[in-house]
Amino acid sequence: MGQIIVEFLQNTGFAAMTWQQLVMIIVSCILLYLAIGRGFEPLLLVPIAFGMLLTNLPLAGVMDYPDTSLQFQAIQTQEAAINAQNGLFNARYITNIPGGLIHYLYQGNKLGIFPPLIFLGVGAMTDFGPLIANPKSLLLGAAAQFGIFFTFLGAILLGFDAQAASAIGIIGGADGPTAIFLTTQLKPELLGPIAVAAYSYMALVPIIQPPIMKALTTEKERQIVMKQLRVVSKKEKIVFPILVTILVSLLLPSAATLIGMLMLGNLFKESGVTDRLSKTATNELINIVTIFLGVSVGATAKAEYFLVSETLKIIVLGIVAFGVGTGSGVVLAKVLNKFLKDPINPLMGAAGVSAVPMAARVASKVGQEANPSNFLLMHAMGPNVAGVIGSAVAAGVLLALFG
Amino acid sequence: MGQIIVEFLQNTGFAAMTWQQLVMIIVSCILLYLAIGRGFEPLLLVPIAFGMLLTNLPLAGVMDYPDTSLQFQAIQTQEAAINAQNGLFNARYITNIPGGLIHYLYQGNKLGIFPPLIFLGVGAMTDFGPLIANPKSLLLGAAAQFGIFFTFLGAILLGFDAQAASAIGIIGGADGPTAIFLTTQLKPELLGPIAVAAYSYMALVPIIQPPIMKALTTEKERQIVMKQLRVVSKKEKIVFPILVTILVSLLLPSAATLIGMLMLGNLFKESGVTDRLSKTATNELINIVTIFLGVSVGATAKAEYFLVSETLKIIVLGIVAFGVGTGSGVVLAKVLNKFLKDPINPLMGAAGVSAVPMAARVASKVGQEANPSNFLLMHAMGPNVAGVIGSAVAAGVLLALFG
Amino acid sequence: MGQIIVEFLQNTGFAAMTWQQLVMIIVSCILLYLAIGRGFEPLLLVPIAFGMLLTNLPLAGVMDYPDTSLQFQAIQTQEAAINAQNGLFNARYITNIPGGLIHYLYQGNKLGIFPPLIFLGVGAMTDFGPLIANPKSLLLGAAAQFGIFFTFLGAILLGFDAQAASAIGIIGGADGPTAIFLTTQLKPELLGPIAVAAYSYMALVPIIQPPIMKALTTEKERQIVMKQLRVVSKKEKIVFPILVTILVSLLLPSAATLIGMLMLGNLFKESGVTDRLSKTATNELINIVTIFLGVSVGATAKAEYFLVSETLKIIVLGIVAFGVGTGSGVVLAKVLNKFLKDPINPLMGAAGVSAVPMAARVASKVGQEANPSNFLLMHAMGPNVAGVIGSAVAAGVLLALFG
Amino acid sequence: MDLSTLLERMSTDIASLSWMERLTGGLVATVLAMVIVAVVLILLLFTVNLMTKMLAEKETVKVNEVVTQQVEEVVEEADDKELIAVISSAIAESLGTSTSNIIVRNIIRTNSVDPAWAKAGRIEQMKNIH
Amino acid sequence: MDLSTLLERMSTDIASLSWMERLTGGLVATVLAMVIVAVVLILLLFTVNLMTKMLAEKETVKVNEVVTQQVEEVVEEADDKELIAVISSAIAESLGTSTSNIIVRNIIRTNSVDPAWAKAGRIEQMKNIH
Amino acid sequence: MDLSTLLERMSTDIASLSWMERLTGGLVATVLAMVIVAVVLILLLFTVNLMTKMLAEKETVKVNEVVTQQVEEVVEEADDKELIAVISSAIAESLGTSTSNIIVRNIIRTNSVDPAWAKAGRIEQMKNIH
Ligand code: NA
Ligand code: NA
Ligand code: NA
Repeated sequence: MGQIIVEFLQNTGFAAMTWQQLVMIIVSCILLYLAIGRGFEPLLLVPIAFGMLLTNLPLAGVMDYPDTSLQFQAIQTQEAAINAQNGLFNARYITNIPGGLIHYLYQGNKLGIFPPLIFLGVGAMTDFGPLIANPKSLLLGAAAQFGIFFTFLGAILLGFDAQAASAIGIIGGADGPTAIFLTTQLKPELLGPIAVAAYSYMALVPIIQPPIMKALTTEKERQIVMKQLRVVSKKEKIVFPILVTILVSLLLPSAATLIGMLMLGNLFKESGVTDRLSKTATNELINIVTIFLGVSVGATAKAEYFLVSETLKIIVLGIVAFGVGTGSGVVLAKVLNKFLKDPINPLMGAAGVSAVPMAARVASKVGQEANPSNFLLMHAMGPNVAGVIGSAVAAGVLLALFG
Repeated sequence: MGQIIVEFLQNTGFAAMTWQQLVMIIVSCILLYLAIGRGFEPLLLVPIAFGMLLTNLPLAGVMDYPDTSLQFQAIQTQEAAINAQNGLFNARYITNIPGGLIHYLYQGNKLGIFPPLIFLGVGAMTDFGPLIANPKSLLLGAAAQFGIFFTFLGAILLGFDAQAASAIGIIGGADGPTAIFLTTQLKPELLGPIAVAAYSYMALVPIIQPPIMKALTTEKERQIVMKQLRVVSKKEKIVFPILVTILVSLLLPSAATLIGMLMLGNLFKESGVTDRLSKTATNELINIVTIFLGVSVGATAKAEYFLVSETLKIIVLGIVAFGVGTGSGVVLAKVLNKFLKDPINPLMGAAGVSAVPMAARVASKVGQEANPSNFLLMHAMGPNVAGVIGSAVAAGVLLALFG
Repeated sequence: MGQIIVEFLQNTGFAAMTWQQLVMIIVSCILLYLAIGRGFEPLLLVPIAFGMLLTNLPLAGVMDYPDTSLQFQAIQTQEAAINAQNGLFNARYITNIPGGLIHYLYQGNKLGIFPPLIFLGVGAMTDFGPLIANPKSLLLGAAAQFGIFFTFLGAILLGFDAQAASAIGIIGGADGPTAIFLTTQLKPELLGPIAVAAYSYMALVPIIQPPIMKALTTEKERQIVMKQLRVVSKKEKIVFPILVTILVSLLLPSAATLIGMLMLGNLFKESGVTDRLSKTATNELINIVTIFLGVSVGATAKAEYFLVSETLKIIVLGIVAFGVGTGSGVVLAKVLNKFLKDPINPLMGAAGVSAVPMAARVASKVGQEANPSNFLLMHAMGPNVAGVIGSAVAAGVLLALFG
Repeated sequence: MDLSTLLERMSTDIASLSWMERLTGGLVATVLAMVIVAVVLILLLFTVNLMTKMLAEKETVKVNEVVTQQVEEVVEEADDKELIAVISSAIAESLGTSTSNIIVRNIIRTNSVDPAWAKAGRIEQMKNIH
Repeated sequence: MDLSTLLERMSTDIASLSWMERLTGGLVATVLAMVIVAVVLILLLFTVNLMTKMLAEKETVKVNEVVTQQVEEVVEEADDKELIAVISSAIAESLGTSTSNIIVRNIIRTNSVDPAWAKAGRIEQMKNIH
Repeated sequence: MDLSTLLERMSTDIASLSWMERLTGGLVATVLAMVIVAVVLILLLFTVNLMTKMLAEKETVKVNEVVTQQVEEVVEEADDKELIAVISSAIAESLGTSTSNIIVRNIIRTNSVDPAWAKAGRIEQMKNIH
């Protein structure tokens, strides 16, 4: 009996725990505190942190592979023999012992299914009106992606290969689903740190961006008032998603999935005749996918893969990407102002990193500090949604180059 | 550098596009216009058309197969060796490069999962009361399926094999999910044109049916007034779906899945004690499945498979099926009137093709044109829902004969 | 022609039906009557009974395996040859003929995915406040699991192997998802009778428990009044699920999945910042999973597996498990009263079997019969939710011992 | 070639059939299939008629009772109280009196099954699922 | 080594590259990628401008008509009747009169698209899906 | 045969065990399992007690603040305006005056968390997800 008890104790998580797992459990509790106690992106950080917690509980096996077999059927007909010579066998794939729950949930990320479904929901929540009213916003949305490629270069020089560098750079796109999509396609083993960094920095937009914005602009520039946006017709809003899908996918086929789903969601919303689908895309579907995606993304942050020096580099490079993106947006806005009749408030450039709609709100708030009567939110939404398109395009470019 | 740019340009969709793809993109835009601008079945045509658009964007690869491997484990124990001699190997199926998003969504169609789930939702929305009150409606629901088999014969004579002819004939059932279910089981390569034809003709019911109805009936026949339907008790409505499931599945086992799910949904609704499940079946579940089914059905309409002479034949045969079904329903009603005490308005026969509840509304409207004080909608709903059962039964017969 | 008709008749379900299938169809109709006519756990019994009906319709094939093949790619490069020598082949797994609908739905049970998702929803509906206010409830929640292990012993002595005995014992946990989860992991072939027994006895709680409770307590004991529970702070409710997850998973890693999902759902609810996720977990997600789980659990009850002598033993052992669990909870409460300053009403012990919240209501009602002014519902909820944790822990122990 | 073989070959190897064979096979299949559909639906017609008669004889109020009870359980009083509070205060405001002077005693809600369902909330859910 | 090969090797075999080669390759990739992003978004800018102009020229009321019609179909009268019933009875109670003496003729609901959607119920669903 | 082997054989090869061995193994397993369940839940009991004490000492209003703030953000004014509009016009109708003469100033909604959530709509969603 004593022996059995000893055996049992040896099989508890306490006996099997490494200090790295302990550290990760503490990190996940800190993330839970930030999400719940401080309100940082709770809808994503709670599932992510909980997934991180579960995956680092020793022996719990929530990410375990299943034990599987192949059962070949005996070859008994001439037809079967001919097929066999051509490599075609009648066979059945059998699960002997099921894998961990999160192993299965994770397939939605691994196979690239969840991020586009999130985009479907995001598209159905997004109003591209401010962008259509002021298409110049697209330039700011392009400029803000510079952080991605700057960081790519840095990561290459720090010794990452091109796929890893791409995945690290995309943190600067400030777009969770895009970061996860690209990373699972190019460098799945880095998904944990990249997803955690991406969502953390998105949550920290109100802290990271304002100092950069103020450093690169004068008080006077921040006070620039912009004229009111024109009203965009229903027809324009319906044609826009179709047009963007066709144009961007033809120019950059690797961006078709993300852009296509974003625009399909938007079409559900704007068409006015598919409200049922739009409602489902923005509620149940995105919520279910968010839970599964969040938990399984967090579960990729296993101690043995997460607590390595690369993670630290990724975290540092990530914030560089974020900062450079913010700055390059602001700078381009200032450059554009030398050529434009109606000047752009350069703060709008910072909204181009995406992180919808947080970055737009931050930009508008900083603007109002300089000039309390200046309402810039709608103007900021243009570059903001352009930034979503921009980082999906950037992901497409990286996929095309290194996929 | 110049070389890289040339390479990149060669990899754009513009360079790779065929004229067939261009045609399909234009067709998908026309379908989007019909769905959004004209309101034809938008809940299905918008996803279908968008799927068609995405699948025909060159190099986008939204339907690409994944790149997969098998990893066999080394045989190291005697047990493993014995298993191996019996064809049983420990092995793991690995995805090296994920497939396209819609490849995965499409599995729900290919494996026959989505159409029965749609039927679950349809069942939970359907009131079989008018059918129970007047079971003779079932005869009209049977007659209207004649279009399916007539067209089957035509397709055989035009050179299609029996499976293809079955899938083409089922268009005359005027029931999208049934058409998709049968086609994926018998002739998956024709799914694109058949689904598009089925849903298009369902949308065109108000245009296709009235001339046929009027040609086959006299003004006086259309004026026939029918006596009010009796009230159906709760108990009958609860017993009905169970009874139909058992009887039809025993007579025709291949129809069990479709009929079973339709009736389970109806039982959720009528039982009065599973409102949660009924609500989910008619809302979130059917909406999610509709999005996935629609997009992936559309995505099967790849230019190289769609722009062939068979498609034209299918489209022509499809409308023949539809028209003959309408006509045979009307004719049977007229024949029945020679034997019945209380005559049936022969327009009710046209409602038997299903296309719930559009065909019933059209029949009732044509009746009211002849006699403005004649309210036939409830009477038309009987044959209409009988037509749903009828075409599921017809699909079962075709599956049994040629599956 | 005559021959074809004979062939067709031979292929109807009537011709192929065995008397066992007929019995099962009748059993499923009785279960439908109990669910709909008598209101016993309809949300689960309706899908289960309908699945049982469908699976026993001869030749309907709703649970059929698909016909699948493996297509190996020809080895044409040196790299491929080296890989092949290491057992790694480029291959694609192909479905030639799709399986039955419920075969696919069943994978969610077989792979252990659905029960934890149900737990996610249950967690988001559960208020652990009464348990936190009175943690002694955990002792009652532990005692009530004795029925599980007592029955395990009985099943061993009746000739079942340890895995089967574990799955039979867990019926005494009065917790459907836990019973399904453990059974699919240890003894999938018994899923049908065990799930049916578990849910049936849960529905029969108001009939099974009161006589046992009254036999083991005196009128005076049943009249014991308990002092009001303190108010539990928001913070405690947020920390509780995290704490339980970590502690239980470390002590018993095999319980991590069930406990983790239960507590994640509860955290969604209590955190107050993830209402979207909580709402989805308690509505659409749990409803969809309930439909799929119910239908596919019912479909495992095929006549040939169900109508065997084991089933009768399981049904008898199941009710023993249930009764012993009820009794041991009551007895422990009485024992505890010898040591406690504030006595526990021993009826609270019976609520420890779980079957949330039915058992708690029954306990409180029996208490009120003895003393009409005694409101025990909140006190009973403590052991009741402790019983959920308790049976998940018991399942973890059985998994650890015999998994 | 008998009909059974003909039908078989229509799905496996139609190219080898003559036009006449196809016509025969197609006609046989069409007639056969239509007959089966008709037979199934006619049997269903008889069965529904039978069901109607049998249920009519035994018709009791049992089922209705269960259902009614179900519906009543779902109705949440809290909900009506909310409405009453809102309306009272609105009326009070408009009449210039304090809320506490007005008592709205009895609000009859028509057609309330569906919304009530949606509001039945956590307690009702726990009662049913699990 | 030409640039194309360099980019190729950056993703397959970066360890074999010198620091200088990495810098060159990284710079090329950065510039190339940024140019492509800029070109794509600038083309999009032109296209959106073009779209705006084309639609402005042809702008008709057709689309709006369809949409309006859609919305109107969704509005359920039953709903308003419920509200009217509730309010009437509340008012009646507070004024001490019977409900039948008060007729609330016309309730204007603002902002009603979303709730109306939710209430459109089974009939509307059947109309659209299937 | 030691107990560990016995337990092992109960799951792999129970047919080879004698009735006595099964009884022994079953009893051992039952006792062992019950003890583990008890130990786990007792440790949980201590831990919950500990948690309660620790949180009681440090109890601040921080968490509550966050939560309250959250709830307040969710409340949509538009919503109340709709209700106000409806009610005003109803009252106006019943009193025979025009809507513009009546101002409903302050509707206190009790228990509004859940419905407010449902109505918080697109803006709130975008704020949180993505
Ligand atoms: Na971005
Ligand atoms: Na039909
Ligand atoms: Na329990």
